[in-house]
Amino acid sequence: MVAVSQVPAGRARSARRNRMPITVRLATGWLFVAVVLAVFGRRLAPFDPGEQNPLLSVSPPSGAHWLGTDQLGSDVLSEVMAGAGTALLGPLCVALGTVLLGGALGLLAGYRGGLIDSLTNRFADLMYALPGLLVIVVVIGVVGGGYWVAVAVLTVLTLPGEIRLCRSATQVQARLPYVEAARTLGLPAARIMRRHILPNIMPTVIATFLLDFVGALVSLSGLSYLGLGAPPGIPDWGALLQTGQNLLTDNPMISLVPGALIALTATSVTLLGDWLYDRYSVGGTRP
Amino acid sequence: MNPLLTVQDLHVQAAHRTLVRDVSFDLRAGETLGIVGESGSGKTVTARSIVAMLPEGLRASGTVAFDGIPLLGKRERELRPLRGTRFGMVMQDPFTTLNPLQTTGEHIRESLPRALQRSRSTAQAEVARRLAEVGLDPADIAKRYPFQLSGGMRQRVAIAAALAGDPELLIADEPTTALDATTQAEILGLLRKLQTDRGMALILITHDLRVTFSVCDRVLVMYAGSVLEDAPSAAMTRAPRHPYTLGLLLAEPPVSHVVARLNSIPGSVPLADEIADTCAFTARCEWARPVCSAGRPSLTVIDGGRSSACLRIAEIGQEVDVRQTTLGEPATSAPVNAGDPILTVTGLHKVHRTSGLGGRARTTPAVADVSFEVKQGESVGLVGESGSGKTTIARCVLGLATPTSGTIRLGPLDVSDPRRLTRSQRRQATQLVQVVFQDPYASLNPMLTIGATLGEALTAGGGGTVAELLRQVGLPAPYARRKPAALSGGERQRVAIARAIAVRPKLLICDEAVAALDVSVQAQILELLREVRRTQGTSLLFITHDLAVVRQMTDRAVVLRRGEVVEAGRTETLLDSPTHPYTASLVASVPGGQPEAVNRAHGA
Amino acid sequence: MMLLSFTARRLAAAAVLLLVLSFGVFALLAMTPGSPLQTLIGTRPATPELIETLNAKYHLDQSFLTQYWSWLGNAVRFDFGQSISVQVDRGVTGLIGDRLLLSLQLAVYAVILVLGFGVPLGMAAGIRRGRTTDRTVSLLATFGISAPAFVLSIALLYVFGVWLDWFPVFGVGEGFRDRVVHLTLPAIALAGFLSAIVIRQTRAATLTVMHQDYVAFARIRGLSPFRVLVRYALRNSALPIVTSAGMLLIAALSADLFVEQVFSLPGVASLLLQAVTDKDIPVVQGVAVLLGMVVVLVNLLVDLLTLVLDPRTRTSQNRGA
Amino acid sequence: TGGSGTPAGAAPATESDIPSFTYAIPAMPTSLTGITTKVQTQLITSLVTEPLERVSLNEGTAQLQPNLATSARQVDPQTLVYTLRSGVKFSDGTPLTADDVAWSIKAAAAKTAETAGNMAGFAGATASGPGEVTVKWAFPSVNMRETVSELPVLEAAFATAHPDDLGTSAALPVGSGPYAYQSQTSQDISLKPNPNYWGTRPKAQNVKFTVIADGASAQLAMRSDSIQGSGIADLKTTTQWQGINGTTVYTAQNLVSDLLSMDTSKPPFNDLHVRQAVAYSIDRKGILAAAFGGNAEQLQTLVPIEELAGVMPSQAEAQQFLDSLPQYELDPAKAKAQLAQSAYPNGFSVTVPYINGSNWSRLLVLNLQQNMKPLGVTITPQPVPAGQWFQTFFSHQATGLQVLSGFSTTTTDPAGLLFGFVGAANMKPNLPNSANFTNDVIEKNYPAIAPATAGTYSKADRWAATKAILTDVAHQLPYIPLFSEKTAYALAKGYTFTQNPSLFDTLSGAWIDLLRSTT
Ligand SMILES: Nc1ncnc2c1ncn2[C@@H]1O[C@H](COP(=O)(O)OP(=O)(O)OP(=O)(O)O)[C@@H](O)[C@H]1O
Ligand SMILES: Nc1ncnc2c1ncn2[C@@H]1O[C@H](COP(=O)(O)OP(=O)(O)OP(=O)(O)O)[C@@H](O)[C@H]1O
Ligand SMILES: [Mg+2]
Ligand SMILES: [Mg+2]
Repeated sequence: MVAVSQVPAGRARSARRNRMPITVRLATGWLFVAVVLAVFGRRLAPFDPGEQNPLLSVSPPSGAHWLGTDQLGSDVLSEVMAGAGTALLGPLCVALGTVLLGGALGLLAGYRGGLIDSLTNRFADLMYALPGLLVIVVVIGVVGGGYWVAVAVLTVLTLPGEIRLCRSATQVQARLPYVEAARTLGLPAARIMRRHILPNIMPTVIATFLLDFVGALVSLSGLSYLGLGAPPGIPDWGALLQTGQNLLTDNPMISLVPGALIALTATSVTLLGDWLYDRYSVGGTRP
Repeated sequence: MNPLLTVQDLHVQAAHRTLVRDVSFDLRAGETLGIVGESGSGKTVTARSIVAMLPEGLRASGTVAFDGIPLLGKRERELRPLRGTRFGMVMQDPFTTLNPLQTTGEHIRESLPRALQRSRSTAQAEVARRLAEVGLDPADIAKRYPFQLSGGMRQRVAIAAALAGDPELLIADEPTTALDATTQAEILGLLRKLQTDRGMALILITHDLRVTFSVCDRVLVMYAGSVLEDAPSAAMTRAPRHPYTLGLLLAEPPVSHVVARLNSIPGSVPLADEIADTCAFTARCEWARPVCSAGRPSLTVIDGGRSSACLRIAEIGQEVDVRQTTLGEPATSAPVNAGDPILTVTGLHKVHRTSGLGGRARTTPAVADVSFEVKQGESVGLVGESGSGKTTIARCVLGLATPTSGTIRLGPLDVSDPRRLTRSQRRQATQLVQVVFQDPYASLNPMLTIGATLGEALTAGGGGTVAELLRQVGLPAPYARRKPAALSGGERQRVAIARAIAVRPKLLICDEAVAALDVSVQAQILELLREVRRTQGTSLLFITHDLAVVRQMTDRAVVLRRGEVVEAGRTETLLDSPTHPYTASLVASVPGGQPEAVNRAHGA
Repeated sequence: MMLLSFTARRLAAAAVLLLVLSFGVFALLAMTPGSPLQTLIGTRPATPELIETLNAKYHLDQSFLTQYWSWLGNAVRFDFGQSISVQVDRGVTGLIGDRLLLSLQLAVYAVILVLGFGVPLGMAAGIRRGRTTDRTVSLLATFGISAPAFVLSIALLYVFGVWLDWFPVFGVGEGFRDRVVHLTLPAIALAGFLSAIVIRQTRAATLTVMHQDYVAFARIRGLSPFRVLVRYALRNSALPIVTSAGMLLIAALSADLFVEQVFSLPGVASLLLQAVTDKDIPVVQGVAVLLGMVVVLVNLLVDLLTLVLDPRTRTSQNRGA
Repeated sequence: TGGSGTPAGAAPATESDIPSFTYAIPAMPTSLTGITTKVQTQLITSLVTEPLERVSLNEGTAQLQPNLATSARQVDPQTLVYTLRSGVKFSDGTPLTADDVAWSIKAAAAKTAETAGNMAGFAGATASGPGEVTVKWAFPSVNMRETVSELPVLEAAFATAHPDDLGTSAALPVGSGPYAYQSQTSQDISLKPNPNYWGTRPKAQNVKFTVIADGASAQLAMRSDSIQGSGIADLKTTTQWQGINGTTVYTAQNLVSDLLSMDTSKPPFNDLHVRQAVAYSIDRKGILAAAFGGNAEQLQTLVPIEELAGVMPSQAEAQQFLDSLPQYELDPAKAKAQLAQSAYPNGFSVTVPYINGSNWSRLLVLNLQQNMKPLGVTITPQPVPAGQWFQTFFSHQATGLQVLSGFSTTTTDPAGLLFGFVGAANMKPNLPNSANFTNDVIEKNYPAIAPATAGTYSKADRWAATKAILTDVAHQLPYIPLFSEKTAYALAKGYTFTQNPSLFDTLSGAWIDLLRSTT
């Protein structure tokens, strides 16, 4: 029997969709810079971000201090560079925690159904009825605990969305014949989930990872802005934005630059996440 | 008489490739034209070009003139007065063509000519008249929403809406593929009747030659974006003038008798771009000569209103005619000597539970009191229209669903409740039954290579190597390294079969295994399944709604309707002299399947 | 009939949810390190007499469940007790009452902006998919949905308020016109974020709808573009947007916190923040329950609205009849 | 220094009426009874429930001016007799009686009152005749007059009629001051003129206080004419305020102490070397510039020099003494050396609570954190709400290192504020010796400056004792003196103060009398 292979219709189209639009390329570029800053920011900074020179309090940008200084005379550029770490680490933890936990639970709930499914669903229902940020404000503001408690609470609050997404993506896959065929072959459930379903929902997982990251970035920097996030003395974009707001007329850079960077980073990650989602996603609904 | 519609050198271009090339034809008022072709051959794109409604990103060039008015390149504003009133279109899927938030009456009212819409009472009367015209009870139907109607009713509403503006030309793009065989026949009858009553021109697009012949005056055969043959129906059935047309005719399994060997066209359909300057069919044509690949032959008039794009038709015409009459002769089906039952289903019930809005559960009985058995080496067909519970039965047998009640035995094993099986019993069940699903595109994990998929299946039992498996299903060994995305539909279905037979199951369930494939490939797969059965002695449970396939593939058949068995027995008996009226109506609704049509085909 | 029983069932579920929420909030706050006594005493010497007075007044010496029970008993009568940090005569209820109106006005203004700009822009982007309009609108929406509300608020405040001096930068204004002028920047800040969500959703919904066969079928029948847009595209894409209103509301509440904070608006969200800073637990409890109530109510309304908008859900019980 | 003079460039005052005047306050007072120790509350309440006498600063010394009382007689060190102004009526028309005054003083001494701490030793107040009130103390007190004089006088009948909700918007107290309460919401307090006011009416007819939590918002409010006046909490921002069109900033030196206290009873601060290492790690000059923009002075000892007025022979001599005390400036080397000699040569960790919103405290702690980091000392800044801060402060359970912000008194005598910071007597809950600092030198000299006993010492003895204590403090370093902040007020275009209002004017309600329109 002769079998002439046919170039599937999908391929030409996917080649076209593969090309990154300019916005996504710019976003990726910035994210690369942001990651470098988050990891090496402290070392790359022209000054020690903690170095104080109170007599140079709130000076506008100059040759020595490109973004000027803050109230204690620390170099704003260095603080911004060092602040990238704090600004991005928490969200990274939230997104990672959410994706690992939520992904696993969602996969289990979506594939196994039954009790796990209804339990996670009830949990998600409850969490959906809560305005997340307000919950964190209440918890951190009243109960205390600071930044890492905020990260933990935020993870718990972001979980339901992630669970739902992974669950529905899994359900879409689980109904597909290839999974049913694997079940008919008597493969163990764990293997089916790992080898068959997981790789296929991975694009959804990665895209939601990025979107969760944005949510956490915005929430955590917002908390810092409200004075409930990063502790004083740790350079952080949200905190800089807040302290700088009182000094806007003297050195606008203190709040302008971190504010712009938060927005830029969040937008970049969203752009990348959207693009990945459109490009690779197979099932599930966008949050 | 001037033609109503003229299509001249129609080209349709996507961003980087050609979809349709050099399509030309005329259509006179009141004439019925069929366009046939396998999936992706450009039928829909051609139809959409005619009504100037191409999807975004596609560009048409050439000439499309309706009643002398050129349509291509016209602005939306200029086209709108023509649409609905001069020409109309009905689309494939009746489930998606109606606005879910609007009543049927509203659909028709909004499509009526302005003058009739003005007064409420005239509009109402007119809507009622139009609904009655398509055989629906206006009093009841007009106030209903689409979701409250069956597929057939929806298609009737869509036809009524498309005809509300009294167009002179109606294009119907596969109006029946989504419907049951019986409904399909009704809709085709309706279209035919409306066409003659109104003296309206009709373009019927389908991939089913039998449907085309039963309805159309003339047929256009499309292949990879080009027209290969254009001829009156009768002439084409009698003596096709292109090897591809011949291949199509032969590949359709006859419903009237079993053929010893199902004819297929080797290979699969190329892209329009790959055949830019050769004969489109040359790669798959047994009569191909170097001259066929030298240039692109154009559609040439041969005689009596027939045109063909085959360069060598004059030389090979004789041979083609002979082939048409000799092949496909009835074969005597040897009665199988069936052994012990391998599958016994007794009193199977299955009720689906779905939670509706607000948490209230709804129940859908899918299967009710079904009993049947499949013996060792036997092939049994499960026949029935959509929703009759065929898949549900298969899933219960496979352990993918749990029956509400009833027992299922696989050889020695009771698998009525898959959750109760022990690990070893489950393993045993795996060795007993395997499955091939309908959709070749979703049947394989897109992330795994063919080799990995088959390798995984081999670990479940059976023994052998991936290369052996591939050879058994007629695929070259290097395919093991490919991902499913690089395979055609037919090839994927072969891999799915390879995966199923890897564990050497006693029973293979094929759930509409060929329904999604083109006729030319369908025959290949059916032949492969026959071979598997022959060489490995595997029993088959063949699920299908296609009576021709049942005829070719099964010894016995069970007819299902709304989850219940209405009739069961030997396939020949069942199809030749059905006792239950439902089976009879199924048989009667096969287009061109009546002995009379078959005789016509063989009489020449 | 079905509508009634449905509403009744949803109301019951909502009540249960609120009860769980109130208990959660109460328990959470009861667990706070350092009793509210600390805050209540403040700069006063912590004499036994004072502690006794305060314990009696705020029921601090009773068991947790007793406290919750009496609080709940009062809460169902909309009496959330006395604020610790601000003494106005109607207690927490009065405090919230004073501020609710402004928050509501701001919300209504923002919703008008969202519906007036977000929906049309989203539809335009969906219909002109891939064109410049779509790219611009989508990029703006991506920015809007990512840029934190406080960044946007600060930018608006300083650019249009301080620098260009087009809008007042403080206060809420007296009288309708003045109030509208004062609330314009905050409403834009709030609507900017919400519109971004709505634009994305409308765009996605419109995209889906515009690719539906029924839209093509409508065009092939020569229906007017206006009819296709309104009866086909808008009505069908309205459904998923309405369905997501609950989620929108939650997003709005979070954004509102920053908007009220940056523009120093005395609304409910800033009351919550203030109470949190002061550890004013009765106020936190009151606001939390109130906001929970709003969320639950809106979700209920959304369900009812879906029922009205979509005939499929309305008659789902007699499907197949 | 002192409460006179106006800033250059302020427009000349006119005598025209100010129909209404809106003033920004950072938070809504918990209660409006006026019985409070909070400056921000007293700023408001003293306009309605006025004091018996008004304290004002004159030449660096607190002086009492007659108000509701025309005179006060110190009958003996433990007894004070006030003669009340006759013909004074409350805003509701009832005449003010000696009973009202006696009731008010007793209310301020109640155990549950915020002022109870100041009233230690109070032994009773009686209406000893028409228009005469006698106040008794359990021991001879040097500052009883200042304490009693600043208490608010309320209408007793109204107050006793509202035992539970007095001071809330349901029962706003009735007083005899220039204004009466009109209404209170969670956001504003509105005052209307008291029709029965006995004195010269201030120019502002109606006064409204509106809550604006942060300075940046208050600036915006002034920019958009929503407020006409505001206190400036963050002194660094005075230049920004001045940048608002037509706004004038008024600053005045005050008797305010900002200190860093270290608990000498607990490790690690029971080690003098540690305390010295801390002292050498603070950049006081730097913070002065960075946090106050020059609107503060460096403090040489626990209190500003003016607070020694009651005991010092002369300002010059006192200044000479203060100059002789050792001062600790930022010196990393010395800090390192001191820590090396301590029991914690490799450092330690400590959490430092400070009042949330006090910007200079934050900067100070951050400065300390940064400067001590190289020594291995980990300092964790912990902003806490003011109420919580005071509670932990007075409970003596704080972590050891604390920032004391804005302590002040209206008594220019060591018995006013200074005595409280030292001595075993003040090491109990509700008393301010947060350093738990005492020793033989302190105990020996303490009686001479403690209000209860100081009356029995001569001025010279008291001066000697004060010097001994302050010298010991300077060497033992239970506290590190930091700054004495000015108070600053901003007035919008069209308004002026006839002189810089001092903190005392704020407390006594006199500040509103200074307000004028310029149009
Ligand atoms: N919007 C589009 N963009 C790009 N390619 C398209 C588009 N629509 C269709 N095609 C391609 O055009 C070719 C012809 O498609 P068309 O839909 O006309 O086939 P068909 O004959 O109607 O097939 P079917 O029987 O499956 O409906 C196919 O290869 C298809 O992939
Ligand atoms: N998971 C499910 N939940 C609810 N109802 C279901 C489910 N699966 C099938 N049904 C219903 O059960 C009935 C039988 O469905 P089934 O898929 O077995 O039919 P079928 O004969 O295989 O139809 P088709 O020819 O369309 O494949 C249908 O009415 C279907 O709607
Ligand atoms: Mg098609
Ligand atoms: Mg099926």
